[in-house]
Amino acid sequence: MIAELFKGLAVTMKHIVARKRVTVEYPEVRRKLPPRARWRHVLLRHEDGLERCIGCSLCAGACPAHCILVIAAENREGARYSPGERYAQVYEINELRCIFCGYCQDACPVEAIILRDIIDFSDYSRTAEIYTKDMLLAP
Amino acid sequence: MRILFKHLDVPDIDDMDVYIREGGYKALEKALKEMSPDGVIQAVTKSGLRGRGGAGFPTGKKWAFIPKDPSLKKYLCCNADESEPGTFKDRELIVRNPHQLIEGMAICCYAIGSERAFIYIRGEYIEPARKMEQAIAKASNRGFLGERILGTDFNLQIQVYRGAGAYICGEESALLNSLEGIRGEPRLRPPFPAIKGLYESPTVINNVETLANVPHIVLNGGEWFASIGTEKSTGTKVVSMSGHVNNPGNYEVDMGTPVREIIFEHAGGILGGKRLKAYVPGGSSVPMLTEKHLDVGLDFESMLAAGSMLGSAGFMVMNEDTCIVRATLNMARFYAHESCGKCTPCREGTSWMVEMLESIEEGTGKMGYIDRLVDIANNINGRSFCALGDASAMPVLSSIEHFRDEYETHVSERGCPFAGDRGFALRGG
Amino acid sequence: MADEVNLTIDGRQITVPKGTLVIEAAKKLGIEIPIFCYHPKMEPVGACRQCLVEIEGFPKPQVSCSTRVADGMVVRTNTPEVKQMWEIVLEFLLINHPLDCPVCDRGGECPLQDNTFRYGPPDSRFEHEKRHFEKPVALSSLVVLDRERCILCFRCVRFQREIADQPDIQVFNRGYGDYIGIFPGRPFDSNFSGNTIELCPVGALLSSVFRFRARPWEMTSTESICPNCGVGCNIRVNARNFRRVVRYLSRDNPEVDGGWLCDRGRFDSTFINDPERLTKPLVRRNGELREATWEEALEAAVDGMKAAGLRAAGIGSANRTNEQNYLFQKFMRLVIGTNNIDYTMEPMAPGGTDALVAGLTSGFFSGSIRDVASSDVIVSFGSDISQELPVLDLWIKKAVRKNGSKLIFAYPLRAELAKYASSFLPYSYGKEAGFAAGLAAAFVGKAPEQAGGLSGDEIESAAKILSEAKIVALLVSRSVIESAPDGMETYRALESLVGTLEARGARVQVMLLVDGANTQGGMDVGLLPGYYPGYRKIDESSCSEIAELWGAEPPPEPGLTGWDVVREARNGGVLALWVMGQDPARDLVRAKEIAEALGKLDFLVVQDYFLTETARMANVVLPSCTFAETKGTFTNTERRVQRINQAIYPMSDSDSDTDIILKAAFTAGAQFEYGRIESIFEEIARVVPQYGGLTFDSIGPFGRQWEVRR
Amino acid sequence: MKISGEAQRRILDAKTRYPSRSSAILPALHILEEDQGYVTEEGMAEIAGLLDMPMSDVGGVASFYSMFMQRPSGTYRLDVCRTLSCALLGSEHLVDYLSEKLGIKVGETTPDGLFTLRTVECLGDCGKAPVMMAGDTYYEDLTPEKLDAILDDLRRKAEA
Repeated sequence: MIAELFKGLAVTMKHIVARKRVTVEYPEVRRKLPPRARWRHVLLRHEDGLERCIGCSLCAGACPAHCILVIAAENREGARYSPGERYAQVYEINELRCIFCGYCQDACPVEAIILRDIIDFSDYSRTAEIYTKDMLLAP
Repeated sequence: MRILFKHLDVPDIDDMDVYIREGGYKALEKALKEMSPDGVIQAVTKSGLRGRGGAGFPTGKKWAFIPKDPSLKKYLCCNADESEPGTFKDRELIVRNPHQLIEGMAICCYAIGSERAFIYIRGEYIEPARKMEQAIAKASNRGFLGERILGTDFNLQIQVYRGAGAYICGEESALLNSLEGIRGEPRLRPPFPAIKGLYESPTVINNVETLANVPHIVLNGGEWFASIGTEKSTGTKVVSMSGHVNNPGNYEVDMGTPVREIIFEHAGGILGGKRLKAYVPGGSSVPMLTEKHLDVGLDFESMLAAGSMLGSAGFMVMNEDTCIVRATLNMARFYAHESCGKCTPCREGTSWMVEMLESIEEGTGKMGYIDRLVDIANNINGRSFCALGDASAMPVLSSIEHFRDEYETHVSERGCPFAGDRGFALRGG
Repeated sequence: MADEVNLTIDGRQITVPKGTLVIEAAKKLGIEIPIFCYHPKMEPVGACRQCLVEIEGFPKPQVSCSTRVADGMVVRTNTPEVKQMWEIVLEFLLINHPLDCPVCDRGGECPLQDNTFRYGPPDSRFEHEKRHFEKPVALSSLVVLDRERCILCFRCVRFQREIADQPDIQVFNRGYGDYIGIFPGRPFDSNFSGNTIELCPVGALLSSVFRFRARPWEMTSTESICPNCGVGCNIRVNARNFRRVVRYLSRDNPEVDGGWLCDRGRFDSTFINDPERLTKPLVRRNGELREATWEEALEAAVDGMKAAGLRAAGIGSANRTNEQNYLFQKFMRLVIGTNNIDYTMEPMAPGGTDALVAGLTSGFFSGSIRDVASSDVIVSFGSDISQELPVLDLWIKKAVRKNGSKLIFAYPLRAELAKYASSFLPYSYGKEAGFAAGLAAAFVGKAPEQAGGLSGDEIESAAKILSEAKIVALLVSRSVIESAPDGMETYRALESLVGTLEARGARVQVMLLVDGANTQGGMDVGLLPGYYPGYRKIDESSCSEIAELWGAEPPPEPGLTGWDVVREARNGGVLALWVMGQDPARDLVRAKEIAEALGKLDFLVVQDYFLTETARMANVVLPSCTFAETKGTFTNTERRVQRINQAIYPMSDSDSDTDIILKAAFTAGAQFEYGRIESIFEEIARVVPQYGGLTFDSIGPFGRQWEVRR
Repeated sequence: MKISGEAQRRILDAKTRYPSRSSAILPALHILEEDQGYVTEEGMAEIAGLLDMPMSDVGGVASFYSMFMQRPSGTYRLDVCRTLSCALLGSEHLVDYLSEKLGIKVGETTPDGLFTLRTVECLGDCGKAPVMMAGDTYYEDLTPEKLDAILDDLRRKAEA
C-alpha cells in the first residue's frame, strides 16, 4: 500500500524534475509553429514593389465566412498600384470572422494573398480586427 | 484546239476593227437577230460550258436560274478579280482581246435580260482596266453597246469597277458586297445571287474566261463546243504555267490533256532540267500533286479523281530543290493575309497554321505540330463561312499527305534540310 | 398546314412555322446550341460558326443560326462530330482571347466562359504569341473597348446599324487584324450605345460607369422601372451589398422596350449613391439651413404649412411613384386643406388640362406602344421622340425601316426622326391648333392655303399619306394639348381627324405621349388642382364621393395650378409651398420667374435627394429616397402600371417619400394608416376607377395597362 | 489637307455612275489616294460627306483593302510580289536586295521620300515572275540588275 503511494509519487516527481516543460512563456518565448501554419493574411508585392493584388474579388467569392471586402479601381497614369488595369482600392478582412480555411489563397489567380504564421493579432475592439489594405500589405 | 486564243497571232486583235475583220461581233449579231434569249441559254447549256473561275458550275444552268420576270432588274457581273496565286489567264484575255469578252458579256446579258453589267477587275490591274474601258467606249460608239444595240431593242451598259486589293472579292458574294460599297466580306446564302444578288436583284456572276467562250459557242453551236474536250468537261482550258518551268505563260489546251504534256511540252519542262517535285494544278486553293500524277488529264473529273481539283488551272510547278514546308508556309501566309476575318475558323485558323509552319521551317517546331496542322486544317475545311477557308486547308493537307517525311525531317533536324535557297533561287541564279 | 413544317432534331419531332431558324426550333425543344453572333432580335450573320450542326443531306455542317427549317429536315446536335466542332470553334476563339477573366467585368456572366466550361476544350494547343492591341480604348465617354477580348461576333456593329441606325462603329482592317472601332476623332455618339455593352458576349465593350465596380456574383438584381422618361423601360437594378447601385441592365418587356435601353436611362445610376445626397433633415434657423432631427423638421414643416391656412400649395412629381403622389395629394387635401396641387409648375393653356382629361376619360387616348409596330402610318405630333422618349424612337425606326410603315412627323424643329418621315411638318410653335385643324380640314378635301405655318401643299401631302392608311398610330405629345395655346381646339381638331379617318374604315390608335416616368400616374392619382383622384372634376358630387372613400371631406373648390401658384406667390396669394421631388427653381425655361416667386414665399418645404436650387431656398428640407430604395408603381405613357422594387437600403437618414408624408400626417395629428406600400396601392385601386381591380400582384413583372373604355 | 476641286468633281461624278451611291466608295478612295498619296482621315471624312455615307463605313471599307495606304508613303511604292510563283523564282532575294540598296526595311520609306518598300500578295502576273508593281506599272522577269535600272529610271522621273 505504502509502496504504491511512493511509486505514484515517484512518477510525479520524475515528471516535475526530469521532463521538459510544455508551457512556454509567451510572448517572451515563442513556440515554433508548423511550417504550414495558416494565420493572419498578408498581401504580397511584386519584386518591383507593385502590389500583386489585382482586385478581382475571387478571394471574397471563395470565402465561406464572407469576411473579405474588395472594391476595385483602375490604375491611372501616375497612380499605379498593380500591374495591369485593375487594383484593389479597398481590401478589408474581418479577422474575427475568418475561419482560416485558406480558400482565399487557393482562389487567388495571382498569388497575392497568403496566410502567414502571424498569430498575435488579438486586440481590444471588434473594429480593430477589420484589417485594411495597408495593414495587410507586405512592406 | 484554240478557241479563246484563236486570234492571238493576229496582230492588233485588241483593236476593234481588226476584231471585226476577224469575224468579231458576228456572234452577238446572230444571238440578237436569230436567237431568242432562251435559245442562247439552251445553246450554252448544250455546250456543257462550266464556270472557269474554279468551281465549275454549269454556266447554262446558272443563267437559267435567273427569274424571267421582265419587271425585275437583272445584273451581270464579270469576275475579273483574278487573285488566285498562279493564275494570270484573265489578264491576258482582257489585255489581248478585250472585245471577245465584251461580246460574250453582251450575249449573256441578252440571254438573262440584263441591261447593266459590271466588270469587277482587281485593283492592281490598272492597265487592263484602262484597256477594257477603252474597248467598251469603242464598242459603244460602234453600237455594240448602249441603246438599241444593232438596231434591236436590246440595251446594255457595261462598266468597269476596280477592286482595291482583296483576294476574297473573287468570291462571288464578297464581290457583290465590294461592288455595292460595303466591306468585301462574303454573304450568307441563301438567298443566292440568282435571286438576290447585286442591289438585291437577280445577278449572274461569271468568270472572264467563261464569258469569253460564249461568242464561240453561239457562233458554232453548243454541239460543236461539246465535242471538244471530255464528255463532262467540254471545250478548252487556258492554263497558266508558272514556277519552275522553262516556258511560263498561258496555254490553251483541250480539256482532258494530260498534265505531262502541258508541263513538258507546252511549258518546256522543268527549269534547269531538274526533276519535278510537286505541282499545284489549279491555283493555290487546290491540293498539290506530285510526279506520280503526271498522267492525269486536265479536266474537272480526272483532277478530282487524282485528289485535286481543276480550279482555275493556274499551275505552280516546283522542282526537286524546293522545300515543301517553305512553299506551304508561303501559301498559308497568303490565306492568313487574305482571310476577310468574318468567320472564326478561317480568321484564327489560318494564322495559327502560319505560326506552326514558321516554327517548323525555322527548326523550333515539334513533332506534334504536324498532326496538329492536319487537325486545324481539317477543322477549317468545311466549317468556315466561305470557300476561302476550305482553300487555305488544301496546301497544308496535301503537302503533309505527300511529303510528311520532309516535315518530320524539319522537326528532327531542327531546321530546313535543304541547302542554300531551298528552291527559292533567282531564275538562273 | 402549308405554313408549318415538320422536322426532327436529335430524334425528336417538332412542328414550327415556315421560315423558322433551326436554332429557334431547337430552342423550342429545349435543345441548347452554343452561340455568339446569333441574336434573336437581329438578322443572322453566321459569322462565329459556333452553332454548327449536322443536317442530313448537306455535305458540310451547317450553322443553325442562319439555316431555315425545311420539311422533313433531320438535324443532329448530339453527335461526337458536332461536339468536336463546338469544341474546336471555342479553341479557335480562345487562341487570341486574353485569359484575364479575373480582371474582366464580364468574368462570371460571360457567354464565352460559359460556353467554354460547357463545350470547350480542356486545354489550348496554341503555343504562340497572342494577338495584341492597344487597350483599353475609350470609344466614347461611356463605352470602353478592349480589342484583345473581342471575338468579332459583330453584334455591336449590327445593333448600331439594324436597330439604332446610328452606325458610329464598324469593323476596321481585315482578317487576323480585324477590330471594332470608330472613325478617328468621331466618338461612338449614339443614344443607344449602352446596349452594345450588354450585347457583347465577352468583356470587350465595357461601361465606363460600371467598370471595375463589382463582380457579377457580388451583385443582387432587382426588377424595376427606369425613372427617366415616360416609356418606362423595364430594368434590373444591380446593387452591391444592398447598399450601392452599380448599374442598370435591360429587362426585356416586349410590349414596352423590346429589351433595349437608351443611354440616358442606362447610365443614370450614379446619382443614387452620390456622396452629395442629403442624409439629414435640414431646418432653417437664423437664416441658415441646419441639420435637425426628423421630429423637429416635420413639426416645423407642418406648422409652417398650417400657418398659411388656405394659402398653401403643393407640387408633386413626375418621377415619384403613384403611391407617393397619391399620399401627397391626400395629405395636401385633407391635412393642409388645399386643392392647390399640381405635378408641374409650367404654365398651362386655359382648358388644356380639361382637354387632356377629356381625352383620357373618353377613351380617345387609348393607344399603346405596340400599335406603332402594327400600323402602316405613324403620326407623331409635337414631340422630339428621339430625345424625350428614346426607346419609342427605336419602335418607330423599326416600323419605318423593317415594316415599311410611313411616318408623318410634325414637330417645329428638324429633329432626328425627320429623316425617317415620309412627310415632315415643321409647324410653328404656338400654332398647334391651326396645324391640327388644317390637317383635319385637308383630309375632308378642304385644304387651307396654309395652316400652322405650313403651306397647303405640305399639309395636303400628309393628308394624302393618311388617306391611304388602314391602321394609324397617332402619337400626341401632352404639351400640344396641355401647355400649347388653344389646347382644347387642338384636341377637337384631332378628334375630328380621327373621326373622319375611322369613318373611312381606318383603324386609329391614339396615344398620349408624356415625358416624365410617372407624369401619367401623377395625373391619374390626383395631382391636378381641378380634379380629385381618378379625374373626378371637382364639384359637389365628386367631393362627397371622395369624402365617402376617404372618410374625411376634401376641400370642395378647385385649386390653383402650379403656374398659378407662381403668380399668386408674387402677390401674396400663396404663402407656403410643399415641393416633393422637383426642382422648379432650375426649370429650363422659367427658372428666374419661379425662383423669384419662391423667394417671396413665407414658407417652403422641399422633399428631395439633393440640396437642389429649390431646396436651398427652403425652410425645411426633408431627405428622401430614390426609386431604388423604395417600392411602388409607375404608370407610363401608354398607361401601363409597372412595379418598382426596393434594391438597396435607404441612404443614411433619408426616408421614402411615402414614409415622410405618413410621418408628417402623424405629426399633424391626422389618421393615415397603411401597413405596407401595397395597402396604399389597394386604396388607389379603390379610389381611382382606372386602377380598379389592379393589385400589386396582378400587375406582374411586366405591368398592366389601365383599361380605357371608348 | 482638303481634297482638290478636281478630285471632288470626279468623286461626285462617280457618285452618279452606279445604281447606289455607296458603290462609288472604291472609285472615290482611289481618287483620294491619287490626290493625296494615301487615304487621309480628312479625305475619308470628306468622302463620307460627298457620298452621304457614315464615316465609319468609309473607314471600314478603306482599311479592308490592302491597296489603300493608311499612312503617308513614298512617291513610288515598290510592291514586290511574295506569293509562291514569284517566291520560287527568287522574289525574296529581290526584297532583300532592295532593302539593302535602299537602306530600309519592308514597310519603310526612304528618307528622301521617294520609295516605300512593301511585299504584296500575288499580283496575277506569275508567268513573268518575279514581278513588282510600282505606280501603275508592272515590272516583270526581275533581276537585281533590272531593279537597278528601274530605280534609276524612277529617280530620274521623279526629278523631272
